[in-house]
Amino acid sequence: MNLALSKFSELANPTRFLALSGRILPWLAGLTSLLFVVGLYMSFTTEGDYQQGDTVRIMYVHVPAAWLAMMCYSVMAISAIGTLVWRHPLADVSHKAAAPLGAAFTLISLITGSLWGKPMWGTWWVWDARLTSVFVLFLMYLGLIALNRAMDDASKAARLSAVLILVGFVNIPIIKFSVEWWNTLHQPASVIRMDGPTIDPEFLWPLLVMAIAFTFLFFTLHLMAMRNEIWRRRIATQRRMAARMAGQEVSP
Amino acid sequence: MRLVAENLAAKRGEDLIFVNVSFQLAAGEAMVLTGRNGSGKSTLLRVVAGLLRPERGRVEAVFRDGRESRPAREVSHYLGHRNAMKQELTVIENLAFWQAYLGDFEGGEGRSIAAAADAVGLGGITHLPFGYLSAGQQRRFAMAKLLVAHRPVWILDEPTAALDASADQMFAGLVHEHLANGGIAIAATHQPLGLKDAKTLVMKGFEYRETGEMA
Amino acid sequence: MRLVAENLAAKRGEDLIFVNVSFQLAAGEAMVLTGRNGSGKSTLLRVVAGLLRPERGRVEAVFRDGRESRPAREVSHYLGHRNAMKQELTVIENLAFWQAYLGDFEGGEGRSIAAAADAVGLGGITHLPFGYLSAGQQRRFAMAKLLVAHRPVWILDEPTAALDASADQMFAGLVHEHLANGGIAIAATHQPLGLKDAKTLVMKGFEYRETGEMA
Amino acid sequence: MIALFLRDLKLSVRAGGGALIGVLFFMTVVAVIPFGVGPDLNLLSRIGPAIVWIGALLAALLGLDRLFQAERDDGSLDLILMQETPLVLTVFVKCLAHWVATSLPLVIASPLLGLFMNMNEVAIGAVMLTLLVGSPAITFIGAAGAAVAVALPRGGLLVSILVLPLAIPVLIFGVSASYAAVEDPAPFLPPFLFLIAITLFFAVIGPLAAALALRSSSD
Amino acid sequence: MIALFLRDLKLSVRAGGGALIGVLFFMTVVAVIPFGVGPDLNLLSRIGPAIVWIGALLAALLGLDRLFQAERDDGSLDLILMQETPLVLTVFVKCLAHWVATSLPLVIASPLLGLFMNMNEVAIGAVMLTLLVGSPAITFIGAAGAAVAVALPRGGLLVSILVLPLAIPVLIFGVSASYAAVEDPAPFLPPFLFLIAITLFFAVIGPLAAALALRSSSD
Amino acid sequence: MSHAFYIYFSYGISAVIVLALIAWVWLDGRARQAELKALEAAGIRRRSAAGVSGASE
Ligand code: HEM
Ligand SMILES: Nc1ncnc2c1ncn2[C@@H]1O[C@H](COP(=O)(O)OP(=O)(O)OP(=O)(O)O)[C@@H](O)[C@H]1O
Ligand SMILES: Nc1ncnc2c1ncn2[C@@H]1O[C@H](COP(=O)(O)OP(=O)(O)OP(=O)(O)O)[C@@H](O)[C@H]1O
Ligand SMILES: [Mg+2]
Ligand SMILES: [Mg+2]
Repeated sequence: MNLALSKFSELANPTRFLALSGRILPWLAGLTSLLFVVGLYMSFTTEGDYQQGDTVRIMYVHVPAAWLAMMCYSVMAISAIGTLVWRHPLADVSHKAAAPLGAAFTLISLITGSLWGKPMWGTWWVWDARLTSVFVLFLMYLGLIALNRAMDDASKAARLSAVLILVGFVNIPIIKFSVEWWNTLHQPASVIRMDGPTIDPEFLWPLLVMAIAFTFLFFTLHLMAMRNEIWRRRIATQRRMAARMAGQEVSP
Repeated sequence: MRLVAENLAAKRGEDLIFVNVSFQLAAGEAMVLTGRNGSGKSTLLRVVAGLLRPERGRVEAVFRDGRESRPAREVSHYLGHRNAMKQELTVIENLAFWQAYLGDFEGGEGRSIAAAADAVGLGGITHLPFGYLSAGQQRRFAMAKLLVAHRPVWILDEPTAALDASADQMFAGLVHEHLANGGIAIAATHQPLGLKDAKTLVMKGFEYRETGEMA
Repeated sequence: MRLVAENLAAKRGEDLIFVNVSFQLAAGEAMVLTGRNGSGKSTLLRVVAGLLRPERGRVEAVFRDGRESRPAREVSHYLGHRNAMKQELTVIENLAFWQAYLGDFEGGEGRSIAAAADAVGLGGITHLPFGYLSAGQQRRFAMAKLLVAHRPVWILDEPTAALDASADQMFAGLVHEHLANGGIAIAATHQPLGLKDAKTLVMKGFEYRETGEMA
Repeated sequence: MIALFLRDLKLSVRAGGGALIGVLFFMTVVAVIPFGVGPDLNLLSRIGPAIVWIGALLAALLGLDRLFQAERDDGSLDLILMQETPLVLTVFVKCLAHWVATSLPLVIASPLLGLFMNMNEVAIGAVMLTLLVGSPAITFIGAAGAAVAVALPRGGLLVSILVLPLAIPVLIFGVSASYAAVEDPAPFLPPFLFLIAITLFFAVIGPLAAALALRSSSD
Repeated sequence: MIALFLRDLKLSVRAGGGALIGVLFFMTVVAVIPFGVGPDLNLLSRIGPAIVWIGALLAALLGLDRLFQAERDDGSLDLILMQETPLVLTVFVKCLAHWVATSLPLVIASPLLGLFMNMNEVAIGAVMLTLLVGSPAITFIGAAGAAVAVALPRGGLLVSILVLPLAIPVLIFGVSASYAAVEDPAPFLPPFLFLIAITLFFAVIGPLAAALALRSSSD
Repeated sequence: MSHAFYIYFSYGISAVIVLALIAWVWLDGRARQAELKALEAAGIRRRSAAGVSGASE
């Protein structure tokens, strides 16, 4: 068979994954902390925007969190493909572990968004397309968590949520392009766009550092959560096994 | 205690299924119902269990030589085709619920859940959700339900369907024990149950005579 | 046509139930699965029927000396614990639906509904809603379903549970006829089915060894 | 009885119900509304109480029809019918468990939803109070419908015809009491007391009717 | 396939009462909203299309969760999964039957509700047309949710949670097309065509996802 | 700083959520490892069962 593929699947075997991730994690965690220190320092020392006042500093949390909320879903969608196509147990674990993280980032972006909205638009919440589609994303994360909770056969739960994740992926482009499709209160994209960023570099740098910091935070937590999930499954298997063996001793 | 059925007749839909069925069972006696498919065994059992109102006749549990009587359903366990257990709950949760909900009938005491599970030979897997069990395992735990709450009368509809040979024996043992303690058992079955000294009632089915005005 | 199973292994939940099960059945052959409760009979049948994906191994119907093969599920009838009939519809409606929906597999033809009902000995009551039938009658009509659409392989999970003695014979007759016409049958059972010359596979249950990485 | 209550609660939590899901359901419904009527905050706050009430009705309807059917399908109903404990009591407890598992979370979450719908504090309080008082009535009526559904294998149609018309008065008094709390001329108490009366009435009638239907259904 | 279609239709007419409960619920929603907005006929007719659409969306949820669960409970699903006919096709046909039994009556009843909401003829026609075109999308996407619910013993609310967010685009375009038909500046065709596109898209995606979910949940 | 409240509040709440997330993942991991240790101590090990199912024991 394809050499690269078999190499990959060897690396992706859970035991090796545990070993490898165990070695990487401390470095990842350290790097994340460092990035956050730098990012936070930068976001509190840059000059304010005349138009928006100091509230622009909210952007350095709000925008990375919003990006991460969407990226997390994309990671889950890729894992979902892994579950359905290759039936790889690590993929199952990956999207199950990512759902709570995604929900948390979405929550941050929702809350900071409304905290920004109050001074800027004069209201905490409007039902505009961007805001609502993010809210829907939040609900989808919670729905997936609930689905995973409601089933105790882990691999079946993984396959079913994979299907849902893929179907729900339509929401991501809606979030991304909602500001362009419907003209709304919300800011249109100024960083990630076809013709290059239009944002003032004064804001761009802290934003980018914070975005990278958030991304590393996500991957660190994701790795940790995946490890937890693998352990959880092992424990369940061993418990069942023990019980079965006890059951066999009793019944002839 | 005696179980007395007099002149029972029952309808299903608009058709009479049987008429004039009478029997008496004293403490420690068992009765086996046989007959071909559709002859009315399950119908009779449901009448005895009070789940189907008889067209005529009555069925009662008589205490203290007839000085007190109660509807048979209140003194009975009924094990039908369906196991009355929730797939989503574990075996322990299921049994604990029935134990608490049914309560013991006076004059006896149910076993603990662990003891009942041991008695049906599946002590080790009570923590599994009921839906995860094989057909035979499910049936065995449905029998364990008879043990966790005390009822003097057991009404059993094809209890050993889906059971393997060792479980058949286990079941016969349980019923004998129940009878030895002064219980009563009625079972409908197509297979020999291994019950010694049981009365037999052969259901013939009713010959679809015209009886009522419309029927 | 042959039915070939090679090195099958299957999981339920996260536990391996059996490994390395292989068998071959040629046209006209039958196999009986036995084993104690929970040993994996139903699981094996569901794997063969394509309802459960095997962990390892494959099961196929091979035609023309191996020059063509198809998934076993497409050439099979499966009669599980549940009858796959709607309570609200009459027997005729149920059978007519399955006849039309299943269609005949090439090389054979199903019987008419009336003929199938006669074959299971219940010609007269096909106009009743399915929910009005006794357990044994329901099971018989579930068997009639095997007759109304042609499939070379019959996969039967405890087919005779709830059947009376005459129906047992009727059933054995149906299977023999099916085999005589070049069919194949696999049945899991705790009761003798009255099939002569059937192979036997005794399920032992697997000793719960760890094998995969995560299991 | 407590065992029954706990079991039913456990079942609905475990099998895809649960407080979280009720609240989530509600939030989803509420999130859908602005897409329909548009993001007009004034309008939203006006139809807010109605939406919250409709959501509660829907949530009750979604799970209710299986209340007894699930018991029948696995044979538990037979055992329940055989017991000495009055059937009415059993039905009542099942209703309570169902209400706690599906409607109570909605009541508790309703302030949050009120905020989403841009309702003011008084309106939010009124909706929460009317929901608390009125939603049991829906459960009790629904139980009667669910019992009839068990009785008649082809009773589906009948149930809906029975239940919804009976639920409409509850809905109407609930909603109008909520509005009365906000709008000045209309007094709050009369419709609210009426709502209480309806609930008490149905708390008696519903389980009684359900028990009757269940008894006559068994065969 | 035609056999399947007819059987499902027969079943829902005979046992479900799908059509009627949907229409009744629909009418209930429409009856309650005026309490919220008050007797302002102008406002009513303005939010009419939105309310009718929301009502239809919610009503469609009512029977949806049992679409495949009923088949699983009696073992039919096993046989359906075994056949050579593509599972997607089977799911598609079941969706169609469900749509005819539950959503089509809503479409047919919508003019009546439009009258209740004081909508003019053009608006009523537009709502009916958009419902006719858009409601299948809800059924298709709901089928995916229902297929996921097969693994859950009591899907009810969870299914709605999973389905509703996905149904939002349908609602948005359905409502905006209806408004476009009445209000002058906005053109009717673009959102309407978009609605058709969404329906076609979900007609493919929904059954595909449902088939995938059914295959992966069988055991 | 104008609108200091909104800024500090949003930073604060984000910090709370992130820290809660970290704590949850961390504690979950600790608990799982403790459980694994307990199982190991009870003599149930991943690959050892193969031996148990043999003739001895
Ligand atoms: C709860 C309310 C809010 C939510 C859910 C929200 C959501 C989002 C999302 C998902 C993004 C990423 C979009 C993309 O990458 O294209 C984003 C970006 C952004 N948001 Fe918000 N937002 C909210 C409120 C606000 C407010 C009140 C403001 C400022 C007035 C604001 C300003 C921005 C800016 C400047 C960006 C970056 C756009 C870019 O450069 O690409 N947001 N928001
Ligand atoms: N859905 C399920 N999830 C997890 N485990 C299951 C599931 N169904 C069955 N099992 C387990 O798989 C094992 C084999 O079950 P199976 O139904 O194949 O047994 P069987 O041989 O058919 O038994 P019986 O004679 O009782 O029908 C049992 O130990 C059972 O506990
Ligand atoms: N709900 C029902 N409505 C109408 N008729 C019914 C109903 N249930 C059963 N019958 C009819 O009553 C007769 C007796 O059924 P019953 O279930 O008592 O038979 P049985 O002896 O238990 O048969 P089996 O051995 O098949 O279980 C049958 O002819 C059946 O068709
Ligand atoms: Mg019977
Ligand atoms: Mg079996």
